[in-house]
Amino acid sequence: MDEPDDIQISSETIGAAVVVRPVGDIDLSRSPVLRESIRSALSDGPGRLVVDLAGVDYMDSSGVATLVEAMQLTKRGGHDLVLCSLTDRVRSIFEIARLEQVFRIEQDVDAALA
Amino acid sequence: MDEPDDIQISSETIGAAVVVRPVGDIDLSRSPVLRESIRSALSDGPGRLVVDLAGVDYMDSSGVATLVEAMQLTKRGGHDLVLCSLTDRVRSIFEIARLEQVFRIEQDVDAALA
Amino acid sequence: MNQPPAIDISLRSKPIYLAGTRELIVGIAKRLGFSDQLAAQIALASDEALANVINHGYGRREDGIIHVLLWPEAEPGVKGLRLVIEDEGVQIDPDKICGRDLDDVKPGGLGVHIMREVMDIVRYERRDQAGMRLTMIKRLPAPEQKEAHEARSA
Amino acid sequence: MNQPPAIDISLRSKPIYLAGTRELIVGIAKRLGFSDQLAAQIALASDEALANVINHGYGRREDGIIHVLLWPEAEPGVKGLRLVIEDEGVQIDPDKICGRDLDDVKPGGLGVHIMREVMDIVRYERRDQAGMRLTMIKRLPAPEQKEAHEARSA
Ligand SMILES: Nc1ncnc2c1ncn2[C@@H]1O[C@H](COP(=O)(O)OP(=O)(O)O)[C@@H](O)[C@H]1O
Ligand SMILES: Nc1ncnc2c1ncn2[C@@H]1O[C@H](COP(=O)(O)OP(=O)(O)O)[C@@H](O)[C@H]1O
Repeated sequence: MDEPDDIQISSETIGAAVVVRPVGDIDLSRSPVLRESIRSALSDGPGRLVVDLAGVDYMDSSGVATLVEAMQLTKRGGHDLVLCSLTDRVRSIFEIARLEQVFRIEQDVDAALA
Repeated sequence: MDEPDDIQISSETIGAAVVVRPVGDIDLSRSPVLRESIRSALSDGPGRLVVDLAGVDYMDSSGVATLVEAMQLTKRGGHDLVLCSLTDRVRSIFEIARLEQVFRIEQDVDAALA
Repeated sequence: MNQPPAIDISLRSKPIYLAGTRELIVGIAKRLGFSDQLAAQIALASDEALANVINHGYGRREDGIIHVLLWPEAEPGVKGLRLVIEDEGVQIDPDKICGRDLDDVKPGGLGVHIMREVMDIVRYERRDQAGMRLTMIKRLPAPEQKEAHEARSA
Repeated sequence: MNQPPAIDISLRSKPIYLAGTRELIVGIAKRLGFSDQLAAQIALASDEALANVINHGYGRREDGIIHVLLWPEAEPGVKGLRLVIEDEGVQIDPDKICGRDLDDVKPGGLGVHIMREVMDIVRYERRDQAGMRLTMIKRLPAPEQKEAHEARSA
């Protein structure tokens, strides 16, 4: 049977940047949806990809893997990736995976676009 | 083994009223704690008992039963009981049980004390 | 419905396990497309049913066993959630399981009302060996209805 | 630890059931006295373990069966949570189950690190018939430590 997957991902172009905003838990059942949104945002060739995580209360390593992949894709294209607005829980998984230094992580969207 | 029960219930005397403030889910494992707090608040013989439910996101029928009992106890003592600051979820169980009209329910503590 | 359940939980009849069990049911119901409000109501109905098993089926004994079985369909081909709760406690005539008169305000007697109000189907039966089986079914409202529900909760 | 588990969940190896299962684990961990932050981390570790069973044990097949067993003690007389995850999927040498080098940044390879970082004990073994058994234990920190954790999360 088909289960609906209720994660919502919007994406918005601001100047040369695209901001992708997933809302909901990102786990094994949802990270493929995030992956698709990021790929389609990148297909427009933006200068910068911002992933705004304010609406994400939970992320597991499949979500982190999706973001690591996005970082590699943006680098390869000569663009950059900025994450912003991490909730405490999401921040803690980046810490455990020792990725806080690997990603550029900003407080909010304004800082991410600056 | 002993399990801690992490519901927190504070109680505060304001004029002739006592305000009881449970924080946490109220279900079968917690309603006995609420019952005890209400009984001890009533033992001081306050003119009014206010139960402030702002911190309660979930309540089942054992919690409602505890409040119905409290209403009976206060009435018997010639006092009154006011509930306030119900979250949407908690309000909906009062509606299903058709008790919204039976209890005096106020928007916030100020209204409950007025 | 001879398919095995998608999820099958066995728990001891202790009140402290109710919170986790209803969180699981909320989580599953949401993934099946129920609104937050309906998912919370389904969890409430389940919680009431489990509390009754603890209180009445096992007379508050904490070493009883309760089985909760979940199927991700109301019935084959119909979106929704089917939930079966089985115990090994006292058996009772299913017709005797009913709540109090709602106009006769007193503590207790609300659980069964809540279950019937929330769920589309609530059916008790005696199990073959011991204890009771409760089947509860909630169909997924059509999208329009679902939105109406959500609007109400907003 | 020959006592039967307090809670025993069997679920199909479908990603949509992970959310409900981790909500249950959060709910139980909190009632056992873990702080919100630790309960969330325990659920994360469990989620990673379950995702690995789905991905590696069952190669993404959705009809596999996964058993999650929970005991409300780290070991007899020691407060905490003991969690066992059993599958009927592929068997692998437990020593081969390890994450990637954390300095070699690439997608994947983080799940096992997270489990080991969060839990006090993480132990894989082959089951007798088929599949793997994972035992994870988290002891309840002493109250001082617990508060320190909560302060950090605030
Ligand atoms: N699982 C059960 N086993 C035996 N009797 C039950 C069970 N569930 C409900 N009952 C009976 O149905 C009555 C109504 O239940 P309920 O509406 O939940 O109110 P309460 O539990 O507060 O009495 C109970 O008082 C009990 O007699
Ligand atoms: N349940 C399991 N069954 C078989 N192999 C496993 C299992 N769990 C983990 N593994 C092995 O351990 C490796 C590391 O797992 P993990 O750190 O979670 O990273 P990832 O799943 O992203 O590869 C996996 O790539 C896999 O080879």
